[in-house]
Amino acid sequence: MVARFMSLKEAVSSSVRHGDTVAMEGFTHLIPHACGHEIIRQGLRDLTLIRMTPDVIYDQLIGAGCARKLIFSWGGNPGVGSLHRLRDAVQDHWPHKLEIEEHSHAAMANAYDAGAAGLPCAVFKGYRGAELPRVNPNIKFIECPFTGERLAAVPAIRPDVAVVHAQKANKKGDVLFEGIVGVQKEAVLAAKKSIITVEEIVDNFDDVPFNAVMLPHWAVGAIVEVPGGAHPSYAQGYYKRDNAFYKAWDEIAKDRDSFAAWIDENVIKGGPEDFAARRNENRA
Amino acid sequence: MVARFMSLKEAVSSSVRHGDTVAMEGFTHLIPHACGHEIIRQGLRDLTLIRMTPDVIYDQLIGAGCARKLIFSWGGNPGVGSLHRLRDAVQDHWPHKLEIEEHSHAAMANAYDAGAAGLPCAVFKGYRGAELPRVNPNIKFIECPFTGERLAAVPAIRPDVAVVHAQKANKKGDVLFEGIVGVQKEAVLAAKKSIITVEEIVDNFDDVPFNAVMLPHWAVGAIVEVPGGAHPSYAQGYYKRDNAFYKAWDEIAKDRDSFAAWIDENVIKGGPEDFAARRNENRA
Amino acid sequence: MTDYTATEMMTVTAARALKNDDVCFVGIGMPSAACNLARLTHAPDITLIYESGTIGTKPDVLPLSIGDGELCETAVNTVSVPEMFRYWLQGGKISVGFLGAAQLDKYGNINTTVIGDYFDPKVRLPGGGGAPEIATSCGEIFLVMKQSKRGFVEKIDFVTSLGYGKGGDDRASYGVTTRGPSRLITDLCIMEPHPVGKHFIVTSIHPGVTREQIIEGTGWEVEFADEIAETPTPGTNELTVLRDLHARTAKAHEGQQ
Amino acid sequence: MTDYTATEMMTVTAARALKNDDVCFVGIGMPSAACNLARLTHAPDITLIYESGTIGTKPDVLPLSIGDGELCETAVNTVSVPEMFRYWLQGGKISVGFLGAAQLDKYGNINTTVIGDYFDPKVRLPGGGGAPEIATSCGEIFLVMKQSKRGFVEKIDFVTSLGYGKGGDDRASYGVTTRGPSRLITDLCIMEPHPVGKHFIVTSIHPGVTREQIIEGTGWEVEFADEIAETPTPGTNELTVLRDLHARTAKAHEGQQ
Repeated sequence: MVARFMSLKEAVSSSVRHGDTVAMEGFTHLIPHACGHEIIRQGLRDLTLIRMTPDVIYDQLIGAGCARKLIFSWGGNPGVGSLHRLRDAVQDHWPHKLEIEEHSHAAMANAYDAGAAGLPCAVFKGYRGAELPRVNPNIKFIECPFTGERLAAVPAIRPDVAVVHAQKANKKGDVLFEGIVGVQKEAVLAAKKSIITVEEIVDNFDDVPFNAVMLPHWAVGAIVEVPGGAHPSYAQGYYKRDNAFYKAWDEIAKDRDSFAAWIDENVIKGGPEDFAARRNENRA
Repeated sequence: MVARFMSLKEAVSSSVRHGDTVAMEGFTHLIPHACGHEIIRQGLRDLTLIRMTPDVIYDQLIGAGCARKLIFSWGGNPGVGSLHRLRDAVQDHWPHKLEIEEHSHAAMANAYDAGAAGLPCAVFKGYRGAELPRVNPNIKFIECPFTGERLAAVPAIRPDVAVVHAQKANKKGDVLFEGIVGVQKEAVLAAKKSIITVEEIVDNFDDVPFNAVMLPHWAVGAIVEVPGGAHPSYAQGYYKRDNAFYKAWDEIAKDRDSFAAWIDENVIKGGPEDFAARRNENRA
Repeated sequence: MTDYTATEMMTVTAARALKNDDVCFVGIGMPSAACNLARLTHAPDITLIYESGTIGTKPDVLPLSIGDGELCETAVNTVSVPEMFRYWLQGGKISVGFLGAAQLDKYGNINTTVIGDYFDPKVRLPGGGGAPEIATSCGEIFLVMKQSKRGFVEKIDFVTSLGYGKGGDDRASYGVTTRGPSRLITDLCIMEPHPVGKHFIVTSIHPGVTREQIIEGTGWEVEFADEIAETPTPGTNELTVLRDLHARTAKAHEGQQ
Repeated sequence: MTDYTATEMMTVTAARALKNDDVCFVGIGMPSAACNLARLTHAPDITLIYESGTIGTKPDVLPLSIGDGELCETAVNTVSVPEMFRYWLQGGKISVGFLGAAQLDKYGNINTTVIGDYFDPKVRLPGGGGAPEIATSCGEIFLVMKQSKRGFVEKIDFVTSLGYGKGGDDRASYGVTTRGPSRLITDLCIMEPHPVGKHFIVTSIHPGVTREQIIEGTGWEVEFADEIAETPTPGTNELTVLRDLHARTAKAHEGQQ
């Protein structure tokens, strides 16, 4: 991989294929919503979607019929309630059946870490006394060869494509994350390809601290400048989380028709350039 | 553990016991030399010393007779040559026999990471085709339960005491590392007790970046202000590596008598306050 | 002061259980309110950690999500999510974890995954998130939950996170060495695990609450301790601080759009 | 230009093997000189990584240690040592690793651990450091070493780091999928692995060097390729840049104390 600057349309069409395994990350902060919309617009199908907290972004992709399978650890609208499209897919197979593979946060975080580290699996102290191992064959246990302690193991996450949003790229294509950095760096390092949307592209990173959370240009893929591209999530230093939208989503997504109308109006008829206005409405 | 400010003498006498396992870390940068001298002055014996790169600091401790065992991955004077005291101890048992447990850097880095993460062992892609597993029983192999891939395992490092040097503490006892941060944070998190020497104690960390490399006050032990305490190593932003001293050490340590004379003059008759002058001589 | 709601009583009681030197893993909702109330009253130095990676955060309003920007802006330090789960939670650095549940049994095992069968659920809940490892890695666990027969059940449909398992020493049989759910704070009472059997027994009843109400709100056979305290009522200052916090929060979250 | 030393010839030849888009794991000494020479001549965008955690560093003088301050000051980013070995090296992000040795065999297996028996060594060397995993995790390995019968031996005393093992497909039998030592650059010649047997064969001889000198400096039976090139001599610019670099370095390191 090496950084290439392009449009969001080109980034998605050149990086994502039907049936791909796609990890769109961002832990509450920096969720790549604009790219999620582009994936819906391009009509991608049969995706295996990976994400610790599916959240509104995957509620939209699942409701729009892009997903065949979901790998996740917490599927709610944070602080608001359920993800109605996810629930409808799981409980009533609408718009079609959705396969799920469920983990804990610790398992997913370790699996991204293992993916970035080139390991086939992550080993951690997890799932002790918990029931998920009964229903998820991708949770196994091994023994520490020194102490005999029983440790959980899950497969490393190695997505075909990682999609993340960051504050800045410089003109070389180095990427900077600040604030709540989640598992974004790990997701990109673990993936075969990556799409990184950023708030802005700057000349250089001369004023960035030594130990900043960064990805060098030769470790990333497509870079797209999409101001506001994380809305209704936020970008520290640029705009605040649109908590009102998260609350409003509850009503929009509750009903299949109102959801479909919202997608048509805001996604199908929209484009990445719409996000800049949303940024301005939520200025930090 | 919770931060307590004290003198170096008190920090060592209250934290380190004969026979303890002690990890003094700092990867070329921020090596806690002042505390090493204090351990020699207090005549501690039978220590198991852990360090990726034993370096001049452990050459001094080994030559002074403090160590029973050394766990390490590269034992040289970087860019200069051998560690003569280490070599004399291994080859000719002077001042007494030194047991060694030898790893690779990757193994040690993973073992610190595992110690910080509360795991009994580290699992990594290591030692493939290498001979150390034949001579070190603390290197074993396990199989990935998903792919069958053979992976190396080493015990996590969980020292009794971690000793590190950092740029700053604030008055609450939060500690800041900047620049080449090595495995210092991991060593402290993995240890039961810790001693942290710092260049200076400041009022607060208001201007520190969100994602700085830090330890909060409730995760550290003794904090001691020792300006210059990393000399002849360096502290980014304070003083440069004294490369000339590293070269001079080769001559000093080559001979048992000249080594003993140096220790007597500079360590036994010295104190932590001597390091401030060394800082001034090597200003950045 | 008698002018308080059952939720306020529960929140204040939970806050009082926290100490000034605790390092607390905070979830969204009631735990967040309780932890921040403790910080703004008797425990100013308490360390609050949210799983988004924010360590030692001091938000002025309650976050809607576990990753609101203010958590990072007011934190001592923000680390990656793998580091949070590996070095801080699994590494044993957290003294108290707060958990709630959709279903809870008398041994403090909790379900936040599904109602009904896992593969054919009646209700699909959000899932475990951080809870399975919070439940086993924190020094102790405080459970906070409003009582109802639907929530306090004899047998939970799915064990998302371990409490005392089947009771007695069962928790340790999973290799878990932490203490487990040391108290359950509800809108009606405080329950604590039986020293041997580890099933919850009522040890303190909130003022004005009857034993019948507690029995009515519990799906298992309630056991009362020999000596039962009356839970102290919320203080004026605690209620003022809590209500101010909620008012600031409501204003901040509705102020947008 | 004929006015150059054998070490300069070796350094320049090693530098030329590097490409502008390489991501290179750099060791101290000759590798550091070669990598920085490449960066200052034909490969300005090369990414140099030192195991101290500095990524994309551009030092003005050669560091004495792998963690000199200037490496961090001029780097794109500096990460922790566990991250360096886990995400970057083991994660397969490095295209070229440079290694030297105390002893080397014809399959590129190297010894930097002991001369003599491990438990009763004649000479205790520094040990493996990063080498055992550099040797297996980098896309390919360049070996750089001055020739001598003592260093180029039929059988090394200790296999610190894997080359081609026993030759042929043996490297892959350890589960290693990277290419291995793709060239060996000495002060006399360039050797490359035989396509099938994987033992080193001489493919290019430095100007003025005889086959006898190579045989004399090699402890195994030397095999020469059917067609042997003459290694191009260092260019004027390369020598000027290299000598300036060494002069700046000497001045910087002696300037202290």
